Amino acid sequence: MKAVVTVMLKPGVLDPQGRAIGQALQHLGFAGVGEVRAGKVIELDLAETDPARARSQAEEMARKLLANTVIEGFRVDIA
Amino acid sequence: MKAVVTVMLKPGVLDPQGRAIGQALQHLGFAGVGEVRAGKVIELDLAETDPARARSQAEEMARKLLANTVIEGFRVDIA
Amino acid sequence: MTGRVVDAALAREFGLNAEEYGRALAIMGRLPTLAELGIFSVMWSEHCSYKSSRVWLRQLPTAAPWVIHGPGENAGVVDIGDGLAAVFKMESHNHPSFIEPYQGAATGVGGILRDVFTMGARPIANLNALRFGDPSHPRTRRVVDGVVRGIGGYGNCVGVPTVGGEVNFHPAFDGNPLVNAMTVGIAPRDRIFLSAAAGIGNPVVYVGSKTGRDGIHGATMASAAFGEDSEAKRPTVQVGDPFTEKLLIEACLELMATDAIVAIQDMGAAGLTSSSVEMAGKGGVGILLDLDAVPQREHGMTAYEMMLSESQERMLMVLRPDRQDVARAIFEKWELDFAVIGRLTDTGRIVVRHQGRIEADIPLAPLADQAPLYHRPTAPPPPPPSLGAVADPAGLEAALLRLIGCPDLCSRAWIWDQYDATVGGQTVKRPGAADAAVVRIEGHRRALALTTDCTPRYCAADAEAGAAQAVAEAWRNLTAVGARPLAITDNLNFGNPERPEIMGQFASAVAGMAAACRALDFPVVSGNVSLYNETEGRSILPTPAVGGLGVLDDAAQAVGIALRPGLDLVLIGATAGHLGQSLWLREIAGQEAGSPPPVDLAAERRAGDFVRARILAGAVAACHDVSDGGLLVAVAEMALAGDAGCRLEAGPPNLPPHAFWFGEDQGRYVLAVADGAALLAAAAAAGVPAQRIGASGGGGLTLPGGATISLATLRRAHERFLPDWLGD
Amino acid sequence: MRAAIIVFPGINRERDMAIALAQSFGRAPRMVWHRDSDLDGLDLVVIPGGFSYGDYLRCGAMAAQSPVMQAVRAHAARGGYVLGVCNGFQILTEAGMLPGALLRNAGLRFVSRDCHLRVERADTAFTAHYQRGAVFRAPTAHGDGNYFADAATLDRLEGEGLVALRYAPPTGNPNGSVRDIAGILSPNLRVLGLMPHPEDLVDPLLGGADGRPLFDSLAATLAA
Ligand SMILES: Nc1ncnc2c1ncn2[C@@H]1O[C@H](COP(=O)(O)OP(=O)(O)O)[C@@H](O)[C@H]1O
Ligand SMILES: [Mg+2]
Repeated sequence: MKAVVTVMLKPGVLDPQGRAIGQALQHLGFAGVGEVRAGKVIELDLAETDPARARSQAEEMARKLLANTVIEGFRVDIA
Repeated sequence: MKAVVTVMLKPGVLDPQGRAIGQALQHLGFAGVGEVRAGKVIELDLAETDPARARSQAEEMARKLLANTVIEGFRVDIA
Repeated sequence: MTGRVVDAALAREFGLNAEEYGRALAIMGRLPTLAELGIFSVMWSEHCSYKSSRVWLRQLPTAAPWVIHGPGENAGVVDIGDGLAAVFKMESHNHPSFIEPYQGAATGVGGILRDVFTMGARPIANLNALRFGDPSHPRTRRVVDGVVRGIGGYGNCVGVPTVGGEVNFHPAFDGNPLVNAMTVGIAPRDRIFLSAAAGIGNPVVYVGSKTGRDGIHGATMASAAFGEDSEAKRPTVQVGDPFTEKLLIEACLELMATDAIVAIQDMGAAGLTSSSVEMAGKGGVGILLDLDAVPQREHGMTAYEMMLSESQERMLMVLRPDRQDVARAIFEKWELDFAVIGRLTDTGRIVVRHQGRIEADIPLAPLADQAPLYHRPTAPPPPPPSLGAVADPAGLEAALLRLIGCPDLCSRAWIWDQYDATVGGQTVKRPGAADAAVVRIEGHRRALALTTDCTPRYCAADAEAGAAQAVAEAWRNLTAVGARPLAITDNLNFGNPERPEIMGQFASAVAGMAAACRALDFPVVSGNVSLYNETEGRSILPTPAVGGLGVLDDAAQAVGIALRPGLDLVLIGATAGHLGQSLWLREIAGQEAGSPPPVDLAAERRAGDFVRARILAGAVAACHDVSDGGLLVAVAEMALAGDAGCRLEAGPPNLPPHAFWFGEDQGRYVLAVADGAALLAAAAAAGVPAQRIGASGGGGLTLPGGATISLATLRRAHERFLPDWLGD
Repeated sequence: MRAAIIVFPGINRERDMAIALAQSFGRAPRMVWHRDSDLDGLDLVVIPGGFSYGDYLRCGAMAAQSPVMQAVRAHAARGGYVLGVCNGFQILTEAGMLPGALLRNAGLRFVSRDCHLRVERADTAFTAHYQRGAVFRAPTAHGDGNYFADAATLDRLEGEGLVALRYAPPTGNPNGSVRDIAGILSPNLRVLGLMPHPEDLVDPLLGGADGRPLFDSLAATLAA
């Protein structure tokens, strides 16, 4: 199975990269861009074939390594 | 509308980060992890309310700024 | 690609002309396979064969008693005393840095590091010589930002301090920036590793990263001019992995402390092909490669692809068979790939096997001996546009403030603040502190002085004088910190060699360099040639960049440019007020005209030897050579570096003030000394021109006319440009 | 007194640290490869700067999961001293041995220049040879040094006096760290994490010796 772990900074943690991207988009002439948040995505090929078990594996990986839960939240998608 | 731009290295381009994450997961005792690819995700709040137009806006932003199309590909999801 | 028929048309696509293809056919006596054609094309590319430049490079002096290995090895090696050798080289990554500035620059740093540690040296310093397009060109910003991030990104991560370099801007680089990276390493002088393979039957071992389809035909790309289709060449971009490089450095140095290695060679341009061909060729042996054993990152790679891949962070070694396990254990400890992929043979041929088939079988001697060598036509460069007397439209104060803020003279702090200059804990003079970087050798008093220099606008006006000037300036910069100049590496960046006027520039530049190297006892021990630097028919300014290396027996003797109060300022060297090709002329009078300042090599040497002796005698508090921008700019830089003001006296009555203060006459230094009279007396005794120009003190720069510019005003003018232009 | 430096793959300031420690301690520290987890009998464990695992994913994240960190934790639990500099600080926060996290620099660029640090307390093993309130200079070299913690954590740190060093004028805060925090202590004052590199300023020849008192403090404390 493929698991996609998306890691974003928690609300309330300053995201200078997101802000810089927002400003750059504005300079490039894109109007109507509100908040921009930047995060990471990690795609994993898992040997596990059961979606529920794959999800819980990926969640554990995220908790242990892929995300720093002091500052980041994460979401797992199974495909 | 919210647009989510996912930026990944093109297939075949070396992904040192993904490789290192894969090795770290292995050292942590996670078995059955195949290829790991690391990418970026950028969430944009767009004023645009038409999904098709929002998508094409986000695609243009990705081509112009968010992705380095020399080595990266991207995908846009509209929510 | 796999299904392609090998014929003259395909050969042309690979960069071989009809004559070269014919020669390959004759050597093979049959139609080459795709892999064989690939091997011929990269080995005979300009990048690997130096086919246009080799006949000229022979003119460069390469020997001196302290030279251990000159050109011909991965890097040059000089004896620096204490049983140590310095290993250094400079290399270009111009084309890749234009296509993808971050990765292009980063992999450039990675490549030059490998050239140095492959010889057994621990890298202790990086420098970078950069030429960018006009700041107002829409693409320049992105290139500068990416290149600087890439150099920092790679160098900072591998933990080699980036201690120096240079930056110029000119519209001639709009479509073709120059990124020349230099690495310096230190090795025990009797433990230098070379690439000549030996020992029939010895295993050929691959270490480092896995092979992917990266940068196939990068070497041929570096040998072709850019046209409209440069976008289409993009998939050849390689991604650098500095973490793996760091592991590779440590693992190789650990292995080099044993007796396991017979020969070693980095896989640079044209990867497995050039490393295996060169190792076997230099050793006069044959080599058998079994590509099934090559660690691979992608599925279904063909022999052609594996032989031409430019995947980074890989090395090829020949090991003693009885030490294979020692070596394997070291690379496994560092979690790097280690694979025996072949052995040396007595056939004199390179034989490549893949999936039960012979994919290539080429005799090595003719591949090397019959490589093309061109005496390309040269056209003499046109005489530089003449320059009459130029009136001063601005006055000293306004001109100084404009000059020290212009792109070519403004503070480079925005750049070097992104480079880790202190890692290693041995950096004595960081960027901006002195004319050359000074890095002590761990556990010794001894230190190296390092610099890169070239003034492309001088070379464009007169390639011979300009190239001599580049060598002289490097020598002068080393001298100005108190170092004994030992040797140079070079990076000859030129346009399309098939154009006689470009080849004329090249030939003149080599002649100028050779003369200066000879006069200054400053041999060339390594280098790199980068041709075809042109976009849509527009050539870069000829840029023979020089990387100089010198030695100080005691790091504590090094002096910097920072002024302190209470000193006399003395100008060493003669001033004729030469304004041709000066920055004052370009920035203030709006002309790029005239001949560059002439270099009097005998006077250069006399002045330099005198200055060095005074520094080593402990009589000099600060020293700065006079170069771009002239005397007043040099003094302003000293004042800013030390945060100390000074009061300047009037120049000689026979020269217009702007010519005296902004002329770029060569062979000059400003010295700050406690006892100006003693210095003047010593100079007179040595037959070296010297004159007092003022004294330090106060909070501003007081011009001869009486006007004072506060240091704060000077600093604002000097430091504003790059941050304003590039953000933050 | 016995000190060791932990070497993770990609660490690159271990030699600088060894020189600084040897200068103050009069003997060279032991270099411990990250897979050897024997830290018995040590007084001080140092995690130096660099790019462990290439800074991939997050700085320090992978090193923090390394088996040797169990031994470092045990060493700290025994009351041993731990110093984490730059990447070492990042590793200590990732391992949960110090609170908070180090985010990308606010300016989004690598910062390599000298900064000034104010000593917030001089009654610790790390700072005893400085005066309280003194300002000293130290090089920085990091891309992710922007200290962050939630308000409750910050208030606790301040309330318990666990902020050891703050960025100070004239150079000020180089990375956007909350409340100018450059270094923090564990509640027992025996674990210090800081971003700048005092170990790179311990020799007047290299531009100053402002960082030396930190190592002299440690040497004096551990000798006592
Ligand atoms: N301009 C030059 N001056 C002196 N030596 C040169 C010059 N250009 C190349 N060389 C020498 O030729 C050899 C081959 O150079 P190069 O192909 O760039 O090395 P590598 O194979 O490591 O990339 C090296 O030993 C190099 O030092
Ligand atoms: Mg080489």
